[in-house]
Amino acid sequence: MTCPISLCSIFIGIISVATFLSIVRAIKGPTGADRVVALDVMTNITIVLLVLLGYYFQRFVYLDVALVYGILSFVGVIAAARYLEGGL
Amino acid sequence: MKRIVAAILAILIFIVLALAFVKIPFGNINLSDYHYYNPITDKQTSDSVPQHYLVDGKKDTGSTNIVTAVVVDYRGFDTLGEVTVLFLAATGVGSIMYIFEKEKRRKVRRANAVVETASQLLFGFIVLFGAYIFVHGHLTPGGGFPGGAVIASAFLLLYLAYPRFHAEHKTLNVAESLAGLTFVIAGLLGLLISGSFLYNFLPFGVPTYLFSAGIIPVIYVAVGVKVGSELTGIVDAMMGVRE
Amino acid sequence: MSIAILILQILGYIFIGIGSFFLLLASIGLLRMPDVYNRMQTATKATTLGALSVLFGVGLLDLAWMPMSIVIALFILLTAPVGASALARASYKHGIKLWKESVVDKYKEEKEEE
Amino acid sequence: MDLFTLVSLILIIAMLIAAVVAAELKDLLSAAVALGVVSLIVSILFYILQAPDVAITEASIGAGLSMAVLIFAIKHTERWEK
Repeated sequence: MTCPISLCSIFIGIISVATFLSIVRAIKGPTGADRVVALDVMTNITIVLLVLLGYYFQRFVYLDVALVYGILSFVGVIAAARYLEGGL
Repeated sequence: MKRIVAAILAILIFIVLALAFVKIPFGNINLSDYHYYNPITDKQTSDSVPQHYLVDGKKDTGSTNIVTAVVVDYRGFDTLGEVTVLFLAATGVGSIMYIFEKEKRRKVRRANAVVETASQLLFGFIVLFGAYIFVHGHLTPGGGFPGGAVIASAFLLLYLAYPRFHAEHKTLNVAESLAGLTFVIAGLLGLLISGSFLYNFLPFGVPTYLFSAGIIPVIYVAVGVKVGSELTGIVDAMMGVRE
Repeated sequence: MSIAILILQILGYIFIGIGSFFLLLASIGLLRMPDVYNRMQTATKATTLGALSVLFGVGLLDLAWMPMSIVIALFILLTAPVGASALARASYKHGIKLWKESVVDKYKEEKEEE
Repeated sequence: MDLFTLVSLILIIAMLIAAVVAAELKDLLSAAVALGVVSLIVSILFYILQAPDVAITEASIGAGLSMAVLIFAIKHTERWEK
């Protein structure tokens, strides 16, 4: 099946554009909280990008990378939130 | 003026590096003309180095993941050195942070109830996933170092959610020592049985199964536990609050 | 048999298309909304829906991938709201002002009632 | 042009901008977040180059632990660079 794979590549292009737009907010954001929000959103978009790329390469084992990325950046976001809150 | 000079310098360095990197062949070059001396068969062979690892790696070590085969089997002694370096770094952080012990009697604000409940729910899941990563090191990407980092981040989540939480130092030390001892004993058994340190003396089994690849899973479990307890010790030295 | 597989493929691509459209909308909302709280609610809700939809679609395309993609989807479903809630509370306590045209501030009202 | 060349170009440009921003910002918390962005994109690039072991290690160290360590350091010194 060659046609559906090229369809998949269109979606990969759309999602990488979405990643780029959220990176723009992470760079531009006036306060620190804006940047942390942008990082949080970008994490979720990136997990999806990694899963779709794994489907494009037809490698099942690549899904582990997406899950590890999700876990660790969640911990990073919670650390930043606790710092802003005044805890930690 | 200083910034402009710095920018010009950075661009010059970039151009020089780029010109140097253009000359280096990456990827698709055919290395099959490269001859090397094979000490086992005592003759010149025409196999290239990457071909050797990719083709003979599975036969030599029984591991499906060639990166794991290189890290634990072909270059196992280097991994022992890396683990030692990490242990020394953890010791250094602990001894520096010991100076700030007095400062830790500070007031901390409690976390949100949502964060507390979620960290309780997710802790077991994250530890399980870290164990999955280092147990399956010879089958899927990952291995001891990422698995240990995932386990340490599970403890970091607890430290963030409950400011009064602290892990037991004795348990951490015992786990770390046992893991290091397992690594060294596996190497010494190889030395005893066949005359080379870290020799793969267990049966290989069928590739792509969990119990395969000889001593590679044993060593990766040991590395995972050791890295996890060391990084947890670093996190504890930095974020723990003593009563 | 092949017709069932074809239907699954078409359904999977429809789900992936919906999901990637929502992800694009989420990032546009992240760019165009005026303050932290608006950005947070837009981005988190749309991203969660989009990510779940794409993961379900990938699971439909190849049924062997379904368990792992369900695990990733469950993880996103658990962590995204928690992260957003912690961030919102943290930025309120940090003293970031609401947008000048925002009208509802329940947290402040509750504080005043106590 | 290949799809992966295009995606890699977009990501590399964003990574370079984020790295420069991380060096230039006076707000150190934002600089730590920008470093997290750089680490994320490096991880995606390793993934596209079919090196999942390196990608998994980069993600596990760069995303969670190093950001927490940097935030801890900011907490014990000060947030705004003079």
